[in-house]
Amino acid sequence: MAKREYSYYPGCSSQDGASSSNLKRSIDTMCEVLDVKLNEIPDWNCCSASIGYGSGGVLPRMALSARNIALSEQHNAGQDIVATCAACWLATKEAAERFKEDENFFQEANTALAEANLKMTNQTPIRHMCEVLIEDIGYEALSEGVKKPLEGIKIAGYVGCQTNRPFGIAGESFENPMYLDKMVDSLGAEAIPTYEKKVQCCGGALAFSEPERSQEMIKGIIEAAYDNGADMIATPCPLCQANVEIYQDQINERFGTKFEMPVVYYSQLIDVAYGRSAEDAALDGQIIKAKKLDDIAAK
Amino acid sequence: MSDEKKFAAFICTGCGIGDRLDAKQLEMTATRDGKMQSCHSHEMLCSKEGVQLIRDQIDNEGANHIMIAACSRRAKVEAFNFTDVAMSRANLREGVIWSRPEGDEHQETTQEMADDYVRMACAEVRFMEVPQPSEEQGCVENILIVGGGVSGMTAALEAAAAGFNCHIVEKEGELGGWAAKWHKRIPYRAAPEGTPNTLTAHLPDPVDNDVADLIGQVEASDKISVHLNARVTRTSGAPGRFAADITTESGSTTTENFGAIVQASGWKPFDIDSLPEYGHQHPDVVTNVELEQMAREAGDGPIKRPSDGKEVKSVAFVQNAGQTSTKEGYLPYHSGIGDLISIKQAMYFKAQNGDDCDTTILYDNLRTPGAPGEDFYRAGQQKMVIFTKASVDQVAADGSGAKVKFKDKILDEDVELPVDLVVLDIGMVPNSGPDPYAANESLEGMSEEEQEAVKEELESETAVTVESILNLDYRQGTDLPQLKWGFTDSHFICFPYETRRTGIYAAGPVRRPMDIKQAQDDATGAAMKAVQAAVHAAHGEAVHPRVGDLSYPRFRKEGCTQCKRCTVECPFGAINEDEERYPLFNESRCRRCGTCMGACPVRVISFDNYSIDTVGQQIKNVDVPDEFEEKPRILVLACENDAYPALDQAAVSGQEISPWARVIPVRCLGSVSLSWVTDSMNNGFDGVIMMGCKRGDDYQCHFVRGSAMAAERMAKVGDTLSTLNLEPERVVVHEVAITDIERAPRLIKEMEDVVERVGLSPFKF
Amino acid sequence: MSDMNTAMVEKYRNDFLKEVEANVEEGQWVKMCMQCGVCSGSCPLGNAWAHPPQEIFMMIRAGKRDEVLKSDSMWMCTSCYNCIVRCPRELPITHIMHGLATYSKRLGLAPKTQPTSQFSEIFWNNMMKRGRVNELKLGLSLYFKDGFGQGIKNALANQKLGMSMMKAKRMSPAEFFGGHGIKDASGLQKMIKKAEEIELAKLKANT
Amino acid sequence: MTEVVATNETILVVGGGISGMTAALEAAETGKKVVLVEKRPYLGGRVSQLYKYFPKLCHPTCGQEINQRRAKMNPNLTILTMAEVTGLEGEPGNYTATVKLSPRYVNDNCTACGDCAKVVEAEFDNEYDYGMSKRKGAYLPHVMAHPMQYVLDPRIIGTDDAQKAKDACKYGAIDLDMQEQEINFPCGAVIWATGWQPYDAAKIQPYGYDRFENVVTNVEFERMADPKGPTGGKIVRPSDGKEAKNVAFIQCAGSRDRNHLLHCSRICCMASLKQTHYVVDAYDDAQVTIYYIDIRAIDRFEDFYQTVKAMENVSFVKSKVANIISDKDGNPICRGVDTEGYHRYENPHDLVVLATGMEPSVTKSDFPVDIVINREGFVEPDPANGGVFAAGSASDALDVNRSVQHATGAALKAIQVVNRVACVEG
Repeated sequence: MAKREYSYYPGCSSQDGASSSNLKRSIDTMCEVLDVKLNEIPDWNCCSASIGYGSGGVLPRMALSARNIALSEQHNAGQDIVATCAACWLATKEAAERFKEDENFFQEANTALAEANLKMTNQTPIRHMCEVLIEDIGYEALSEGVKKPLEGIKIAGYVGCQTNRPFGIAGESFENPMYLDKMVDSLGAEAIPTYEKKVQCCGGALAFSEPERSQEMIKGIIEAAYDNGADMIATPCPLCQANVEIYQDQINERFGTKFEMPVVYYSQLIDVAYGRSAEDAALDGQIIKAKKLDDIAAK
Repeated sequence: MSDEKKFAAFICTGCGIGDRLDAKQLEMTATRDGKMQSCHSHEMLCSKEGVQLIRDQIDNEGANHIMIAACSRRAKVEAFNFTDVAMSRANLREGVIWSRPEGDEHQETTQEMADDYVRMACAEVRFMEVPQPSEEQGCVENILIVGGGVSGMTAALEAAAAGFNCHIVEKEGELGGWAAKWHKRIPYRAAPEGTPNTLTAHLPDPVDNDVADLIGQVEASDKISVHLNARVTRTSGAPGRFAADITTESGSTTTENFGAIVQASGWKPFDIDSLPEYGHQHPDVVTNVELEQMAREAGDGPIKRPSDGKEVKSVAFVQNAGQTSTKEGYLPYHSGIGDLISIKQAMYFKAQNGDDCDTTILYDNLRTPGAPGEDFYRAGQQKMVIFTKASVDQVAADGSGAKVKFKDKILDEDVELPVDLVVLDIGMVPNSGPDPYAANESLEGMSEEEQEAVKEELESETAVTVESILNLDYRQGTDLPQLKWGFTDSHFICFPYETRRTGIYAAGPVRRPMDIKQAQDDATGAAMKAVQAAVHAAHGEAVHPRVGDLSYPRFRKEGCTQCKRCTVECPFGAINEDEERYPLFNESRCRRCGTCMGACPVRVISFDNYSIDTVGQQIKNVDVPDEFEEKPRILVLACENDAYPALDQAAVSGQEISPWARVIPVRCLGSVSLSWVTDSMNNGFDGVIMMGCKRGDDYQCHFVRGSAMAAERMAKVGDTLSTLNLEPERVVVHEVAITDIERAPRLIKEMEDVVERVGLSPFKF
Repeated sequence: MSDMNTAMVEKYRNDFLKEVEANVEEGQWVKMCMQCGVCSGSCPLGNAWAHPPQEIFMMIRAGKRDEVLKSDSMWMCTSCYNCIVRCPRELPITHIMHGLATYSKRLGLAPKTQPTSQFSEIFWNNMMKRGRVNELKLGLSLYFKDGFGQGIKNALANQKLGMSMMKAKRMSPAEFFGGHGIKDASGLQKMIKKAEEIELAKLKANT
Repeated sequence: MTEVVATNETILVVGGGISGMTAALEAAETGKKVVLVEKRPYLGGRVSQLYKYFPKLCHPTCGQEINQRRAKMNPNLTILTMAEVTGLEGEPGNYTATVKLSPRYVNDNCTACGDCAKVVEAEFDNEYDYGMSKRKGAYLPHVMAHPMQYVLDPRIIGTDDAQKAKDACKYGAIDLDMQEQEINFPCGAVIWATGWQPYDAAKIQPYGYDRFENVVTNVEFERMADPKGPTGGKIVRPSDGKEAKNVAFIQCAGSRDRNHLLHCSRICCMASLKQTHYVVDAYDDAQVTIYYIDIRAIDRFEDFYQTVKAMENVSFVKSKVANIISDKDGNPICRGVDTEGYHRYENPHDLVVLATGMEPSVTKSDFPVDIVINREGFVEPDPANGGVFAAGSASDALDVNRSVQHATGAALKAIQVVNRVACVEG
């Protein structure tokens, strides 16, 4: 199989010492085992996520994405941009779409880009890593490479918002996407296709500014996972992962619950199923240990 | 064909009939009791060979009256389609073997049932004649169209395109009606294929008024004659031979003959002045009808405020003004198109007064249906027409301009909105003539004195306010009967052109409120029906629902007592009175329901293929066992349109029907003669069930009043029974729907229980 | 831009609607709302909204300029995009909410102490410095947004969380001193400045 | 082989639902030769699956009985069932139609005695009940079907069941060698009455029709109310058979929605008001909630709306339901905002009925002839359509009354064309 190459946009939270550095580590491992080469966009910048609007107008925000697109065109020409963070993917894709819809806007963005000596043509597809897995590799191929089926693990697939809306994965429903469940199945674990909170919002950036309200939503997400007998939650989104995992202590305090639900990335599942170590899978980055995954990795 | 009746019977032994029944005995019954001159059995009578067997008897042996004992008369109609003979059918399959359980213990009663049905069918056919068309028929390929608006003109053009001549009678001095006065019309088409759903996609705009074009086409047609400033002052005759007097303003009258009539008399705007809360007395509060005129007069320039001529910069549209309310003085219905009109008119302001003219539509439920409707809503929004869900309390003067007081239902607050102009969305009132039955309907449940008073009041009011449109010289009134609120609409959902005056079809907003597109569709349909009525009349055939029936009421004058019940009760106003005050039947107005026959106390009215005897003799030919056999007999007179099919379907779906029942289909319960009930009682029947269609406001009777008439007549049957010393519960009338597949057999079972309780009839001999 | 604040708005006139069309991201869509309420019902934080999106659209049409722009409702948007995908009229509601927030902030009408509004500003400033977000500083700025005392309290409340994040190497004290950033931060800043100029010029032209 | 006798004065009617039947009968009763082509094995179309009509609450079968009687008696009318028009060429007054006939495996000898169904074992989803019940592999589509003939499901052909059915028939009515055939015949004008189909409710993902058993469509609910239907006329929940007393209707389920159908389907408001009667008539303690954007009771129907509105146990909520979730007992919970004054709700119901809209049953690519349609796929009245005239809901989302009205007019349009042919040919 020829090595697949992509122009990689990891995003701020994936950097060393940042909240989803474990995502990046597990993605790196995953790409190794799947024979995918990621070429990081040199000098990529923040996309301003979906919170920059308070100070940034629409053009400044879109210009941020324009810069990344331009850099990718310049350095990784011909390669699809692939993001692992839902917000990064969404912001970049949304910008690209708007530039396409509105020629004027596109010109304005290029005018701003010129200040940084850049220029974009905006022809690059903006993709999510999950799209690469589903569309370029496929569930079957994914399943074929499994060395250690994740038997005996029941996993609630938590897709969240921005990986799912407004663009989502082609062919999937906004309300009940199945791809995460299919991935889980491909890896030999047990999916919970009826997990009713799979697209429930975790509060996103408002986890910081509206902690009480957000944590109430997060509580529902975890509760439903328990109700469905899940051993752990898996997600494609770094903000979802962080929000659902790291506030469990505070939620337990606030609501008197006794949550201790591991929340992992799909990439970590793949790493372990493909026979890689807990460290390669960045399971050491868990605040709540995913014991069943650790056990399989240790086997 | 010789006048001599030659009878042949045919018995099918297929579908298990031969297995379940003694066919030999049935043959004997047909020849011995049924007096058939020949009888043939066949194992599959509906097969080619079976049909040929019948055909041969007709063609070679001269059989002209045939009795077929096989399946229900509703089955294998195409196979047993012998239009040149009189035919009866005994229902041995659905009526007997499929509605009775198998088993030796049932064998005797099942065979008795079958024998009875054979006897009954034989008796029926013995008293039938082969229907011959009336000599009344005429063929006038000429359609009278009353009203020269869009509906009338469309009907004329469409009928003319099919080769018919038309006369349009218009009371005004020009064609076009209201629609000719409109500035523009609502688009009748949705966005074309391929239109994207984007914010700026081009969606249909109001369409230029094309009524002038329609008028041009009418004037150019050599098949259409137009009578302006004219009215129809008298209409007589019947489909195929209507004669109408067309009188112009100057007083000259011409008389023309017509095959059929389309009434497209249109509508008038609701008089909103009667409701002061809408402030119409103020110059800057106008109706949507008035606004059309204003917009038109403005050309493409800005629309001005009437009070001071200032260019209008803000408009509020008050939807449903005086409509959709049961409050006194309001219209209880909706114009259906008022919201589309307001969107269109708001667009006038955007186009003529500029984008800075603010237009607010205060609606309750926005009614923009279908694909064109919803696209037009979007088109209005694209142009920044503002839609506010509101209930409007009051429109008041506000210096120059006006103020609308309303509650914003979304924001849940009371608002006073000052605007330059208020446009009232007012309702449409049909231009109908006086309703022939207005008096009757309001009389129900009143004493005779009260009735007289109301009648007088109504008559005086009618004489003053409502002018006749058609001036029919019918015994039952001058105009088309109305459904409700003055609309001459059909009551039937499946049959929108079903009319109570044969050969006269209403079209356009006189039927129900509608826009130009729907009116044009409707007028085309009405023209279709008019053309068809003329064709049917030419052949002497009945129209819907007994299409093609050649029989018509025959009347034995010498027995008539001039009681007038037939002329009063005919649901279709088909019967006039002649100079000697005898009933005068107009065959092509008749729908062949037989209500006149049921009404006639002296039994002088009959049809060739349906008469007092064709049913009465069936009743008399049922073999009623003596009381010691303890086998009751229950007569079921079932409407052939609903109750009879319900019983058939009950059999098909495996329901049991009482072995004591003998079912006779009737054209309509209205045709049931009281004599059949008394005959059956005298013959020893233990109970009689009449199954007709639903009556009342939501009547389902295909002949409108037939079922109701029967119920009224039978309400008095208790007295008759009492004189015979019989319990009144032995005779019941039920409303049975075609879906009452379980209920219909149950009703018969209930009568069985009644008989069980009150005992067998003492009249068994 | 205080001149914009004094714009006279008549009730149920289109002035404010037109202002929104001109100045708010995707504002041209507001007129297309048919008040079905599916956006309001779909919002995960719906119960925190004094005025849900569909009501805000109606308020804009009714000319309720102050009530809309001073509202903290649109700051409750979690950017979950439920409303966008469900809206039967294709209104990009999330963006309109963001746009209204941006606009109200620009006019200085946004509620001063609204936490998301504050967070958003902190985030933007944090990001603008070096072109990438410094999570540690972002967190700290957030804790200390209401002053030093409250900051210490907040930090203590989240101490346990911070410790476990550091333990998992998902938070690094090193970030406090410099941390991640892009090479061409100044290019990025110039670019953003230009973009802001373009946008503000349009805003001015509209008033 | 089926043979059709036709000339270029013949009118071809495509679709045997209420519109097609009406157009065919009106033309035939005016003396024109008509060929009526219907895809299903019986006439009546969608209307035959309705329990009651609004606003009279009368039964569609009643009018169907009359129409079928008209059809049976009319010698001008040729009916082809299980037939589809696959080609149409020519010009007004001179078309050639190609019709594909699917094998019924049952010939006209069939007496509808039902012996074949008794012996066949295979069962399939009953399409007449939208799959809510089962039928045999040899079946009578429904008790009022016309033609009143059984059908063999093609899936049993070649199995023992087929032979058993054949052996059971005493009348030689089963012909297992029947093949699909294609026939051509001339016609002068065409009435396109292909009607509508319910929008696929599974596509409306927030309502979970594909996930929750107690979320049904209005057409399914119609079958449930029918005593001949899958529940014997009882309004019960599909999940557990429990009486469904607290019923919600969700309007515009798929209509007026850019994710689904852009158009308003016109009939759904009235249909739900009608179905509210079913619930209220069934249970004294019924509770009905109608979630709506605009109640579109058009013109004379207003009083039907007012009657339902006045019912104490019926509430109207101006709201498009945001989504449905299900609780542990299978109760669907409607979530959303009542926009009149802003009230959030989370209402549990026994059963939710989706008032799914109408979409044209023939898509652009399936028209055998180039025809002008709008972006919603409905046929527009356009001179470019030549001698092809739409009738009924092929032209817009129409109720029965307006469909019939429209079809009656379409009959005249077709007659005009063939009359012109007759004039020319003398």
